[in-house]
Amino acid sequence: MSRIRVQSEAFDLAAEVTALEGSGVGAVVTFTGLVRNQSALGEVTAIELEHYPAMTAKSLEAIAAEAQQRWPLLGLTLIHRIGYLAAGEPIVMVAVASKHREAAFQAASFLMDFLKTRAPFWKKEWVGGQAHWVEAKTTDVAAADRWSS
Amino acid sequence: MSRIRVQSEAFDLAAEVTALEGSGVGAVVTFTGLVRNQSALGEVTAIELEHYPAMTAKSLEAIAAEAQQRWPLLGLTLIHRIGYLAAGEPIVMVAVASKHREAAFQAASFLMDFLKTRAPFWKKEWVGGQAHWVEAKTTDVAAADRWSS
Amino acid sequence: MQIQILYFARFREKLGRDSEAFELAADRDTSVQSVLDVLAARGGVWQELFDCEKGVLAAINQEMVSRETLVYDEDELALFPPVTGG
Amino acid sequence: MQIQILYFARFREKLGRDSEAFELAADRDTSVQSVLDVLAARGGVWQELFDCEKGVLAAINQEMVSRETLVYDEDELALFPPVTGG
Repeated sequence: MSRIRVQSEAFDLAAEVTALEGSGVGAVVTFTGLVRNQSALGEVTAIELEHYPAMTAKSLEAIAAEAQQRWPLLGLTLIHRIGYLAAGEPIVMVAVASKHREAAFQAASFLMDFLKTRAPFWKKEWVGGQAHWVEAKTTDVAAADRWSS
Repeated sequence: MSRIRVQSEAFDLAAEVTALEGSGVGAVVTFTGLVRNQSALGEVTAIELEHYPAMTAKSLEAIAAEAQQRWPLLGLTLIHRIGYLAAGEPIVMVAVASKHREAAFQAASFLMDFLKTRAPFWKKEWVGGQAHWVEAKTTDVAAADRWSS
Repeated sequence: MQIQILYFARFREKLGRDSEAFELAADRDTSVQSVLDVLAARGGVWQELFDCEKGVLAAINQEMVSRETLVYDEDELALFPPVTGG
Repeated sequence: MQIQILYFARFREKLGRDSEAFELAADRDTSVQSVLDVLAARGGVWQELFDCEKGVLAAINQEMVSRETLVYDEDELALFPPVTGG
């Protein structure tokens, strides 16, 4: 019921949403994360994404299973890109289908919070011809923590 | 900065999201509402949507302006369909672009709650060859109320 | 002094009309509630729809209003059931 | 008894390696923290990276673990900075 992919290629948001439509679905919420062209260090031309393949698969499955358990979902798609991505390109997408909107909004938000803090991806930003590892944000940790109460 | 449309034709989710991408955008959240094929009365074959055109325009502008004022958004699109729509067809879409994901999630959720309770649209469900006006849901009123605290 | 009343959705269907001209008394203020009272006093389906604490929303000149709001000459008063879009 | 340690991202770059075999003492339990202590004791960049309360995450056999978790023969222990995907 969860479709999970890690890939260097771009994804097709509309096709992913269409794949989730089906009997009983009243709401589809999507999140698309894009490479921002500005960081604290200056203008970002691109990012590079490294990951830990064996663990990525496990952790994304676990995050998806947790979302399915917490909310009555009718479909869940999670795609994370890796490799070299230019500014403006999509990095990640989450799409969640459910009967009513509340579950879809909550599950999509939950999945992103957990992706940001528990899935083994690391970003490097290219600024002025130099690559810098991105620091983790404490706001992301706080966002993930709110689901454990 | 807000793009608002009321139309009988279908919309193109991917094109709407692409139109929102731009400098500084790190997150795009979309909501798509679909005609569900089940209601309390039985199997729904289609719905019909009536609205109050002069007020629809004003109320959607007001809802969008309120979202723009509450969150630092970089783009907002709101499309509501009217007329006769078969089960499974999309009725409404909201797409919100921002720098960070929290604002996009919140604004999209807010817009849907307000659309459900303040915008002058009325749905009729076709079940077994007969049309029935849909009753408003108290859960929608409660959902909208949480933004006023 | 006269206002235009618009009816939508279930109200429009049950009443068999989508609008009417409505005369306002010149000698006192008229609220949305007092318009509803006049309509309900017509009896039958009018009473059924408008003699009702909940289930009737009102907009004046395309803005949602409460029942205490006053109506003025040439206003457009829309009466409709709770909305169900989205 | 031996485990495999994997290094990712900034750790991999700074250490100039992505993995190493690591011998466990046979006569006592070894926690993630005690592995970190041995690595930090190598000094230099090792100390800089691993003599650190925060900023080091650990996974054993691809599951996130705490520093108190024990490692066993043939485990895969991954060490990495806080994740920044999504």
